[in-house]
Amino acid sequence: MQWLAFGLFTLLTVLGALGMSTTMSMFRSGIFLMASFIGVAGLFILLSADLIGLLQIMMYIGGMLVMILFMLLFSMDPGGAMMAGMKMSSIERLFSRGLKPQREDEDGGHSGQNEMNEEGDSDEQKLHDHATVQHSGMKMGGGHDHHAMQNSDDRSGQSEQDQPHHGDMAGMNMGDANEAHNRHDHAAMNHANTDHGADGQKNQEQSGEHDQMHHSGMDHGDMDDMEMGGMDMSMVTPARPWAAYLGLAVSVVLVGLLLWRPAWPIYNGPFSTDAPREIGTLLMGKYMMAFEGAGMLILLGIFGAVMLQRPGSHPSDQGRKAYVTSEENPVRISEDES
Amino acid sequence: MGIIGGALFTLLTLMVGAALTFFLERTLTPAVGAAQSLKLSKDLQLAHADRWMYPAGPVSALFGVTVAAAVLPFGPSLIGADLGIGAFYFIVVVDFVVLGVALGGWGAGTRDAVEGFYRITAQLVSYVVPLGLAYVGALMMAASLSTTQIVQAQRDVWFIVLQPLGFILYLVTGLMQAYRAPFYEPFSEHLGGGMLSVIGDWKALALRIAMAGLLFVVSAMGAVLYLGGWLGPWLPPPVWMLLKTFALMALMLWLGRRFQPLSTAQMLSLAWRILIPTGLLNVLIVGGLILAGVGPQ
Amino acid sequence: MTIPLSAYLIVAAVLFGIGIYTVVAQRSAVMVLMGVEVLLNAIGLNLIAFWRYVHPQDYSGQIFTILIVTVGAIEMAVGLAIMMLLYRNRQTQQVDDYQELKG
Amino acid sequence: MTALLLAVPLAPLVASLLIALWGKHSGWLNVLGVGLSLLALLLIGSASPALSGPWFKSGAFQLTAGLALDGLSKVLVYLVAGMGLLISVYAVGYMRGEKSQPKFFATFSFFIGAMLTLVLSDSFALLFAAWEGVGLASYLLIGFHYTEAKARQAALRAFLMTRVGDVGLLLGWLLALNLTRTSDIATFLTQVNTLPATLLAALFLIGAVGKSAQLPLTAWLPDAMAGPTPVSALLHSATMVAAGVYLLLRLSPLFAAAPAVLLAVAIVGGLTALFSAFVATAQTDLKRVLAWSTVSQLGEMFFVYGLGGPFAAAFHLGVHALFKSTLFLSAGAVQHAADTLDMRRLGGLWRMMPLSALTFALAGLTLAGLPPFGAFWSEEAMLGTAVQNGWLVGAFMLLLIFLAGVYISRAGVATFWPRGENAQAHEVGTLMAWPGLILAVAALFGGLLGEALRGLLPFTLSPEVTLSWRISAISASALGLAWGGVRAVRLGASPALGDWPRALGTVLEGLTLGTARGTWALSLGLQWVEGGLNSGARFTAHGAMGGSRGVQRAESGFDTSGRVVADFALSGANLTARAEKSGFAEGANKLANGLGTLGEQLRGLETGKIYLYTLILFGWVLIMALAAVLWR
Repeated sequence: MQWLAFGLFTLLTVLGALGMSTTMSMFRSGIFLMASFIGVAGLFILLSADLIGLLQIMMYIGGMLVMILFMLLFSMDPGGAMMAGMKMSSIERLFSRGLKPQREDEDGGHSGQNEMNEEGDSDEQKLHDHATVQHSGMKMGGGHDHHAMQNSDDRSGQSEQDQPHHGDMAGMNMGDANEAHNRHDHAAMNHANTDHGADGQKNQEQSGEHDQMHHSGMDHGDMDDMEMGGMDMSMVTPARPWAAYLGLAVSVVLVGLLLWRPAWPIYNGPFSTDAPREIGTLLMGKYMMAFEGAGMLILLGIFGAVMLQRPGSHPSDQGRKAYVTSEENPVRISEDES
Repeated sequence: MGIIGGALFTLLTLMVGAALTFFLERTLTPAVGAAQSLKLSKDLQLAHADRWMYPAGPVSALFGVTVAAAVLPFGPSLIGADLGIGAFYFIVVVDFVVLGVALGGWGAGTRDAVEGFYRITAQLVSYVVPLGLAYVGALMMAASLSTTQIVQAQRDVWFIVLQPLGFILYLVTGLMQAYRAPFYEPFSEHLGGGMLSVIGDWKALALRIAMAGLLFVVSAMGAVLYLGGWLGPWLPPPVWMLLKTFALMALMLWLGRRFQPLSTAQMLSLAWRILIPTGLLNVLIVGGLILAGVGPQ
Repeated sequence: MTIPLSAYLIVAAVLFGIGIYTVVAQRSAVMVLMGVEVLLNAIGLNLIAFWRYVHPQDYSGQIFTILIVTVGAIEMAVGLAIMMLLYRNRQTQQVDDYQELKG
Repeated sequence: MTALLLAVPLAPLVASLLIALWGKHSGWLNVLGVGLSLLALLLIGSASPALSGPWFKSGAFQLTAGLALDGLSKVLVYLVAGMGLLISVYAVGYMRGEKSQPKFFATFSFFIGAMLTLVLSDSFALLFAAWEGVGLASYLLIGFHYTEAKARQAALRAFLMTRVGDVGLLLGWLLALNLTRTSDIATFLTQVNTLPATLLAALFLIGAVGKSAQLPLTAWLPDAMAGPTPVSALLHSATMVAAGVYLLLRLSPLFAAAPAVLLAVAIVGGLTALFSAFVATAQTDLKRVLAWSTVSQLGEMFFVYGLGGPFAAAFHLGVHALFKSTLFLSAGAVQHAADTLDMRRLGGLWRMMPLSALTFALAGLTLAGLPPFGAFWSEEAMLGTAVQNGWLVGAFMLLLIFLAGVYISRAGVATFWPRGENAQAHEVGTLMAWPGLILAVAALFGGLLGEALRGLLPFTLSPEVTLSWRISAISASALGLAWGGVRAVRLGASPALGDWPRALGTVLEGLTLGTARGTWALSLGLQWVEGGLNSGARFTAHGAMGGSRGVQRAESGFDTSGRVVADFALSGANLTARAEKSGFAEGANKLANGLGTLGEQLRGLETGKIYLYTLILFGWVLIMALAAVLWR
């Protein structure tokens, strides 16, 4: 029984970590990391340190979700849809399964819309969904147009070169539209959007997105350039084989040391299982200083992060306005299409 | 009862509770937030769905609710698993629901669903701390983390009498945690219902059971923390527990409908500007009460 | 106690290796942060295992794990904030695009 | 009793806190604080209380902190408190009309409080804390006019150079702590014989050298003149520079156990005394003369201490504190009155400010060591110690006394003796005049201090000197006085200082009119410009030459050794000046260049790729782990 649980949790942990480090989709890597942590927490609970295990789960589910959020803001294709087309090693392919390469994705999307049309005719209950997906598709088209227009605005010289590529860059532009939208929306949350709501009435979403495109237009442009200039889109550094050898060597060395070293004295006596009481007394007594220090560190961390992120800390964003406008309810997405 | 019995009992309570919750909610509130239509739609083939994450969402949500229901005591011994750290465990595993909705939202890949993913994460950030503070008051008085002992500690007086502030705090944060009005931003109609709009057959079923069960377990935990759980005259304990749970649920829903829905940013500012200071104040008051000898000894 | 201590330690060692691989091989700064988290978790697993098997009556091991988790959370928060700033100024998050250290 | 003892250092500190918080009547608050601590001392009287407690303990180390009032500390505490009181009164008058007074006085009384703590502390930990506090306060005070680059520079230099010494002190007491698991000085001194005394003594010597500006680290003290005069008075008399000598005296058993270090102390002190005395004879700024003379006197103390006469050193420390602060006070009065300290432009001030002139004369005679005055006795004690070590050393001592006479009389005469043109000035207020006079009278009877010290200090008295040595000492000082005076008269009356500065002054008057200042600022600006031009011109053209020419003129009256003295003076002046100027810049440049080339060679390694860094890091960790394991 115990061995079964141990095997399960170990599998979860190791596979999660492997997947985290090898998958092409950053979102997935975040989720895999969370899975790995939950596995570690299971091991903790198996070691009758259940409080720590639950603590770990709590901290890392919340933390991981926020981390993924940031990650999606940063990376150019969080879903890994663009990577999925590339050649990968077998393990990467394993953990990236289910991410379809870009081109299939396109017609896949169309087919999806088509059959949804049929379904929509058949079932009126579907209309809402159909409308949603439909307009999300259109949305991406819109994003695409924005992007193209953006390019032609920003670097008119570049845009002609871009046009042919937009065919297969479309997916990425969808990614962009989506991402830009998300970015805008998250920005609305952490009050750091670039003049979002400069015209803060009903098509504020639209304008927000447009500004978003405008704001990030340059780096999307750079992205196109770099990609055209043959930038390696890979997520790994050139030092990757070395890294693999190093990691392997470290684990082997550690295990070797473990086997080479004489066993530790195992204590089999009884011990109190009232973890909260024990930990509380220790934290309030013996480790008071460390406890206070950790608390102070957390406080400093919070304040530091807030200070770094406070609106207007970046020269080119009118974060203040975004902060004010984001207090209002966003308008329906379906309205900003008109 | 052994592990099997506990599991069965937990599933039973969850199903019953979820069903009752569902109908109560439909009677109390119009179709907003998580209370969607009864008809389950066929599964759509989504263009940008992530083949692994999308199904993982509802499963994780259901899992979270189920394991959370395991520590709800319906009687002195009528409990799925009487953990020593039950309340903390409850806080933790309810997060799996958030995780599930987030996974489903991202996995669905449509814009509304991804919206929902972002908002639900931000809502998690906003409610986690005040929720913990709302628990702390009761835990301090009960001097234990085990749900049964928390209930036992309210044998002579309920904690709602001793710490009304904490109870109000729990009402608000419980609504936030359960994604009911006025805190249903991730599923609100201007997101087209978030992922609820696209999710299909069995996933939709699992998700709705999870959402209904979420409200159920949250209000049950509220009853345990502040309304003295199963304690009560004449009636058998489980009945008391259910009564209290649904009374609390009705109160929460009824109150929630009285307010204008909040956006995530508003939730964040509400939580960090008002709820957290309130919670700290409540913790101070409870500490004072304990020092004064009021409450269970 | 049927499971030997070394089993947990081996798991921790493997986790540590994967963490090192991630820290070195990933281009995106967020992934590097994740690798650091994995490293921290390997250490925490070691601590808890030793606590359980060698000194279960003294809960200091758990205290240290709590501290490690705390520090991990702080590191995540501050690291993300710094990266957000870098990204806003630089429009990139690939660590090998930050080349100020180049002599 | 212990409460009183506690009140001694706490009163000024509390006063500084109050000043910092409240900010009004800062000067008088400061006086009140210092006066309270002095009052507490008087109440304690002849008793010698001590209180001590564990500060904190880590592992086997026990850091105690406590105050103890034994003989030595009693002497210094009386000096610091009394002189601090008088100088505080003086400072009230001096700082009148200055801005940001609260800052000044808060720092000032913090300075005094820190010094009192330093003197009273019985544990290395507290002593070091107070030591650093004194350094910090001196940094703040020297840089009080922080708008002037000169002051900033001087403050920074003082801070850094004293840090160099502090490292020595820190290493010393940490080593002591490590060896004798306690930080209590008394217990440490009891088990000196079991310790590596030479190493410890050398480390402590570095600290003392840094603090009291001995030879390698001399340069900061004359620059410290940039601070306001009360600061210089306090800094040079009893507080800052005395700390080094106090450390030596406090640790005398340790040094007695390390004869080699004692010899080093003697050599350092002797060289410092000689060179700085020569430099003092060549300086033209009054306060700089006094500063260099301070360095010289401290050098004498070190010298005597190294020769094995701690009693003489302590004695001279006390007397020197008295007369040197007196001299500084009157110099400050001069600056206040005549707005300049350039001796070539001062003169005849005794008509306008008789009190200050009298003060200066008394203190100067004391410094020269004429028989009735205080320093005579202390210098006799020092001479006795010196003679004990051979007649050559005695002759060296005589030379030092002679030089002291030379520079002090030169300075005094050039400042106060009437000559062709006199700087216009006015007598300063009583607040500034009287403290100096009181101190001067105290310095007169400093001889009696010796009697008091005999009872207080645990040191063996220095032997009596024979009549011949005594006579030669008196004659040496008299000779020095006469020499310096005559030379100053001749030099002051030198025609080189025609009336062209005044003509230039009238020209510049028009210019200064253009700069729209108030008329009151006019003369001020004028004199300032004059002084600037003069000092510039004379420094560049005649600075050293003037000295030598004066000596050569004076040579007609005296025998030929004048030329030797002048040459010594010039060479010494140039040498120290060069050391002063070039030393640091040179060092810094060399260091920078070295680092630059090193970086050039190293930059090939820096690819700027973070993942390479991490790779190397973890690889290194792996290798280290393997090595560490396989080693055993």
